[in-house]
Parts: sequence; structure tokens; C-alpha cells
Amino acid sequence: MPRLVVEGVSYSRGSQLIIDNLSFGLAAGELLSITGQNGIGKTTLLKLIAGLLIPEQGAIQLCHADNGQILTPQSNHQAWLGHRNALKDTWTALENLLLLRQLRSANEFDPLKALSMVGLFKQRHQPVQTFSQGMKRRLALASLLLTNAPLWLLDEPQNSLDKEGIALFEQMLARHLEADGMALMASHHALSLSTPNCRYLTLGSSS
Amino acid sequence: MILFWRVLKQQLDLAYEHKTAWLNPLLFFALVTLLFPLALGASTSNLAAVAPGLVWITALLATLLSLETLFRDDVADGTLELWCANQPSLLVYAYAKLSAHWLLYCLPLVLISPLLAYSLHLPMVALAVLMLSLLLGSIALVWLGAIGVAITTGLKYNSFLLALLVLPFYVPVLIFGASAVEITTQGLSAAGPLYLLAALAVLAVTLAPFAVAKALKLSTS
Amino acid sequence: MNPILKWCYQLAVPHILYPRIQAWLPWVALVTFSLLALGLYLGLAVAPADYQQGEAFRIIYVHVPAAWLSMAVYVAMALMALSVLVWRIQVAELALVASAPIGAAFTLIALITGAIWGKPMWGAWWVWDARLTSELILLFIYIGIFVLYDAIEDKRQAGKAVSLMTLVGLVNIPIIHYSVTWWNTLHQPPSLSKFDTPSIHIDMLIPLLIMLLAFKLLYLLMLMLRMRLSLIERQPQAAWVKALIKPATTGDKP
Amino acid sequence: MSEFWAMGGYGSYVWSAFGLSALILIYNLWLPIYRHVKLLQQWRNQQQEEQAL
Repeated sequence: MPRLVVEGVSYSRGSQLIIDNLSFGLAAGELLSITGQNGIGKTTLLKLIAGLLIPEQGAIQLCHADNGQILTPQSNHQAWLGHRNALKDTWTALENLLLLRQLRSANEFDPLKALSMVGLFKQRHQPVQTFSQGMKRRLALASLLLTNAPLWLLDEPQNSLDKEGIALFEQMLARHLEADGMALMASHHALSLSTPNCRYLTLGSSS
Repeated sequence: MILFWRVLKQQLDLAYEHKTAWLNPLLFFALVTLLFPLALGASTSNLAAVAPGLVWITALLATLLSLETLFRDDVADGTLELWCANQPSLLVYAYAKLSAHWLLYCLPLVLISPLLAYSLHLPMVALAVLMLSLLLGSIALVWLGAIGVAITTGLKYNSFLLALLVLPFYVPVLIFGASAVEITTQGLSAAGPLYLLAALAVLAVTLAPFAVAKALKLSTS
Repeated sequence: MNPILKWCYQLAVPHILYPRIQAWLPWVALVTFSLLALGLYLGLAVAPADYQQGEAFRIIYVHVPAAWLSMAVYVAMALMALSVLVWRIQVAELALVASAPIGAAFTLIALITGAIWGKPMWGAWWVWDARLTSELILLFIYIGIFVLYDAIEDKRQAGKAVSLMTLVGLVNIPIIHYSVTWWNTLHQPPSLSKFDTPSIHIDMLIPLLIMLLAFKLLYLLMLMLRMRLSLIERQPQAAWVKALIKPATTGDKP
Repeated sequence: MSEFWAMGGYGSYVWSAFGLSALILIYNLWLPIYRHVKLLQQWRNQQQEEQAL
């Protein structure tokens, strides 16, 4: 049962301080939704936790809830979904999915089943360049189904998704949290389902 | 290791999509070689004397030009960010990416170089050594140049900056490569420079990907 | 922690480093210029002329220290680059970027004085001699470093990129130097004498050592001046910088 | 003294070498001092403007 611990993290871009001495924890089964206006540093915070950026001060650790032993390398226990979909346009949906699976600690979930769950089964052999933005986002979300990484780091997961896509995403998220997964999400869409353990962290205010 | 072959296959498939791309360095190489006789006059003695240097400089510039597009597509569609988030595989990605680039862009250069060198009246005896020196040298050029490309991805007008950063490090490769061919034309054995060239290639292949991985992480932040 | 170590750690804190530079500046300047004057006087007026090259050999009193400094500054920059990438010391980043133009200046001096020295010796302003060629390549590496620093907007990221480039350069410089010397022996017409300082008489050596020390202190002086500037330039909103401006009454030192 | 300037016939080389080196070094010493003074003055003027407001 993993637990995320963030202590006293601060990060500045150039001479402008973006994240100032931020500390919080995240237990298994919890969702933390990061809100705040654009450019306040939501993506920067996600990148700090994913290890893409190195904080000036503070520490970020993913460890076991019980004995506190740190899970290394952290990159095997997290799944990053960036602003862009990380898909190769000239490849088909299935080929993209198979490579994305390589990049995270994969589980035995069948890629075709994942595609059908996000409603892309019929287009599995079509090159991604023929997809609409919403379909590309669903394909990127489908890759999250293929990993057993406990920590999900999602940057604007719902953007360019239609109503049905958002419902699909929230189901996926709920199932992940029930399976003792954790998620950190930066987004503007309010979550419709009232997940019991959803906490909000607003950047910009003195949190 | 499977990830290495998978990414290598992926790169080769991707390059297969836009097939003409791998021809560009070859066309550049042939075109520039055409310019030399026009400029230096077609007399055999003139050209033969400088042929080794000319072929090597053209191959070096062709490699440098082909390096620019190394990470551009991955940065654009966000896959690089994914690789950077997964630290151990970033190194594998760097190795695979560079090997694929070398296979696609530099190997054809090496294969076509005897033809162009012959057109510059390079003595026949030196053609084999030319190919060997280009083979080893282009490995060092790609791996060393990749560090400069990784640092300058995402910057504007980075082609000049890339040349400025990387050309000083190309000097040893050029010296050993060109002199290997020149020594053979004088009838001596070119073992010395070729061994040094091979040493440079091995040094570049082992050390450069670490710097490339670090630079990629910096430029995506 | 013993006081010396503590004193050094404080150097990494901007608002302590700035006043410390201000305090030490006049003393370093005094020592540097007096050493420089002594070295020049001994080298130009006192040292005996060289039996072979006559008075022209006195150019070594500026050429050799400059060539030595052009390498020493790069090694110092590599150490700073390590402390930026490994120990993440912010001030080392400023020092690294401040040292690049100084290193380039010393390399330029070495090149110019080498060319001027070559004219009476071989009758040509530029000779593809091994040492001059490696100095020229080193100059391009320095220029590459600060062009790279300007090309990146976010100065924190630029500092890290420049540190990485400096370390990559450090690995390559010995290889470049070896390959250029190897190339020189390959193509050197026998008549060109080896470009080395002639076997040096003790009276000639002392001024050279003094000049070497003076040039090292010059590097320190120039580094302190540039660091002083970039310390406040990079953090205009910092409290200690604001405090610096407020008391306009006391005449502040230049 | 005059033979000191003549430098055994190499005077022009020796003095041009030392002169150019001095030029480069003085420029590198003068530039940061000039900018430092200018920057402090500029900020002080800005501050006076704000206070005068």
C-alpha cells in the first residue's frame, strides 16, 4: 500500500518563485485535485512529483504506508499523462498503445480490451493522424489501463473529451482509487461523481 | 534490452513512413562533391591532392545537418516528456535513437563515399581505408553531435548554435579520419589514425548517451 | 563545523557573498596591480635579452601566463560546473557564467601575442602551429559557451546546460590538444622550430613566475567584479538588494 | 632610455603585444565596474520616482 510524501518543496523559474515551501501527503485510494488559474504552477508541481523537474528545496518520496521503505526507482511506480498525448501520428492506435505500455510497469491487461473500454476498438488499426483530438485523448487514457503503477499523475486529463469521454475517465479513475491507487490531477473540470476521498489543493492561495 | 530493439524498430518504422528523408544527407553529399571540381578546376593532380580532406569535410557537414531533426518529432508530440519521466529507459531511448539515426543517415553516406571519392580522382588504393575511416568516424560524429542537439532542442535558430557547440569536438575525428586516407594515398599504412578513430568512436558511444539523457531532461523542464 | 569551512559555506549565500566581495575588492586589486607592476618591470627592464631571439622574447611574459590562464580558467569552470550539477550551488552557476568571458579574453590575448611573437620568428603573422591552433579551438569553445547561455531564456536552465557543455568540453580538450599536436608532427615542415619557451635562465624565470601569479590574481579580480554585478542583477526583488539601494546617503564604492 | 623603447629593433612587436593585451584586460576590468555603478544609479532613480509619486 503506497503513500506519497511531499515536504517543503519549493521551485522557481528564473527569479520568479512558483512553488513556495509546499508540503502534503497522499494515501492509497485518495485523489488530490490541484486547482488554480492558468500559469500558477499546476503543471510545474506535477512535473516536480514526476521527477521531470528537480526542486530547489524539499523532498518527494513514494514509500510503503506501513514500513516507510522508499519505492525506488520511483519512475516504475508512477504513470505520467502529460498535456500532449505522446502518440505517433503515423502509427496505428494499437501500435501506439503497445509502445506506451513499454514505458510503464505493465500489467497483464489486454490492450484490445483497453481499447474497447475507451470505445476505440473499431479504429484499432487506423493511424492516429485520422483521429479527432478527443479520440487521441481517449487513446492516451487507455494506456493508463495497461499499467499497475499505483500513482497516476494527470495533467488536464479531461481536455478535448466529450461528455461520454469524461464519464469514461471518471469510471476509470474511481476503479483505480478503489484498487488502492493514488491520483494527482491538475484540471479545471469539476469532478461530477462525489468520490469520498477527493481533496482539493488550490495553488496561489497560502495553502 | 528488449526495449532497445523495440525503440530501434519504432524509429526505423517511423523513418519508413517519410521515405525520402534519409536521402537528404546523400543528396547534400553528392551535390557538394560536385561543387569542388567546378571551383578547384578538374585537373587530376589538383583534386587528387585534396580529395581526402574534401570528402571527409563534406561527410562531416552532411552528418551535422542530418542531426538537427534527431529529437524534433519526439519533442513536438510529447513522447520525449514520457521518456524523461521514466529515467532508466531514457538512457535506452538515447542509445536506440542514436543507433537508428546512424543506420538511417550515416551508413548510406559510407556506402556511397567511394563513388564520390573516385569522382575526385582519389587513388583507388585509398577507397577501402576511406570507407573504414568514415564508418568509424561517423559513429563518433553522431554520438558527439547528439549532445549538442539534445542541449539545443527547443531553442530558436539552433542550427548555428549546434554547429558552434559541436564543431570544436569534431576536430579530432576530422584530423584522424582525413589523415588516415591521406597517409594511404602516400602508400604508407594508416593503422595508427584508424585505431585512434576507433578509440574515439568507442569513447563517444559509451559516454555520450549519459550526457544526452541529462541534456534531454534539462531541455524538457 | 570549523570556522574556515563555515566561512566557505557562507560564500554560497548571495547576501553574504556580496558584501564580502565589496570588502575584499580593494585589497585584491592592490596586490594584483603591485605584482603586475613588479613583474613587468623585471621582465621588460631587468631580465637579460635572449641570445637567440633578442628582445622579442619578452613577449613570453604576457603570452605564457595568458596561455596558462586560458586553460586554468576552463578547469576552474569545470569545477564550478560540477558543483552546479552535483551539489546544486546557485552561486557556482553565476561564477561559471562570469568566468567564460574572462577565459575567452585570456585565450584571445594568448592568440594575439603568439601571432605577434611569430612574426619576427617566422616572418608570418599566423602560423598553424600546434599550440596556437589548440588555443584557437579553445577560443571557439569559450564563445560557444556564452552564446549558448544567451540563447536560453530561463537563466536557471541555461546555467545547467552551460555546466553540462563545460564538462563535455573538459573531456574533449585533452583529446583535441593531442590530436592537433599529432596532426602538427604529421604536417610540420622540418624548418619550423618547435614553438616552446627557450631553455630559460633564472633571471628570466622569476619575472615569468611573478607574471603568472599576477595573472591568476587578475582572473580572481575580474571574477569578483563580474560576480558582484550578476549577484544583484539576477535578484532585483531580493530584500538585501533593496536595502542596498535605500541608503543613498553614503557614497557607495564604484 | 631610448634603447629601452627600441627593444633591440623589436620594439614595435613587444609594445604592440603588451599594448593589445593591456587593452583587453582593462576592458574586462572596466566593463563590470561601469555596469555595476550604472545599475545602482538606475535603481536609485527608479526609487526616487516612486517616492516622488
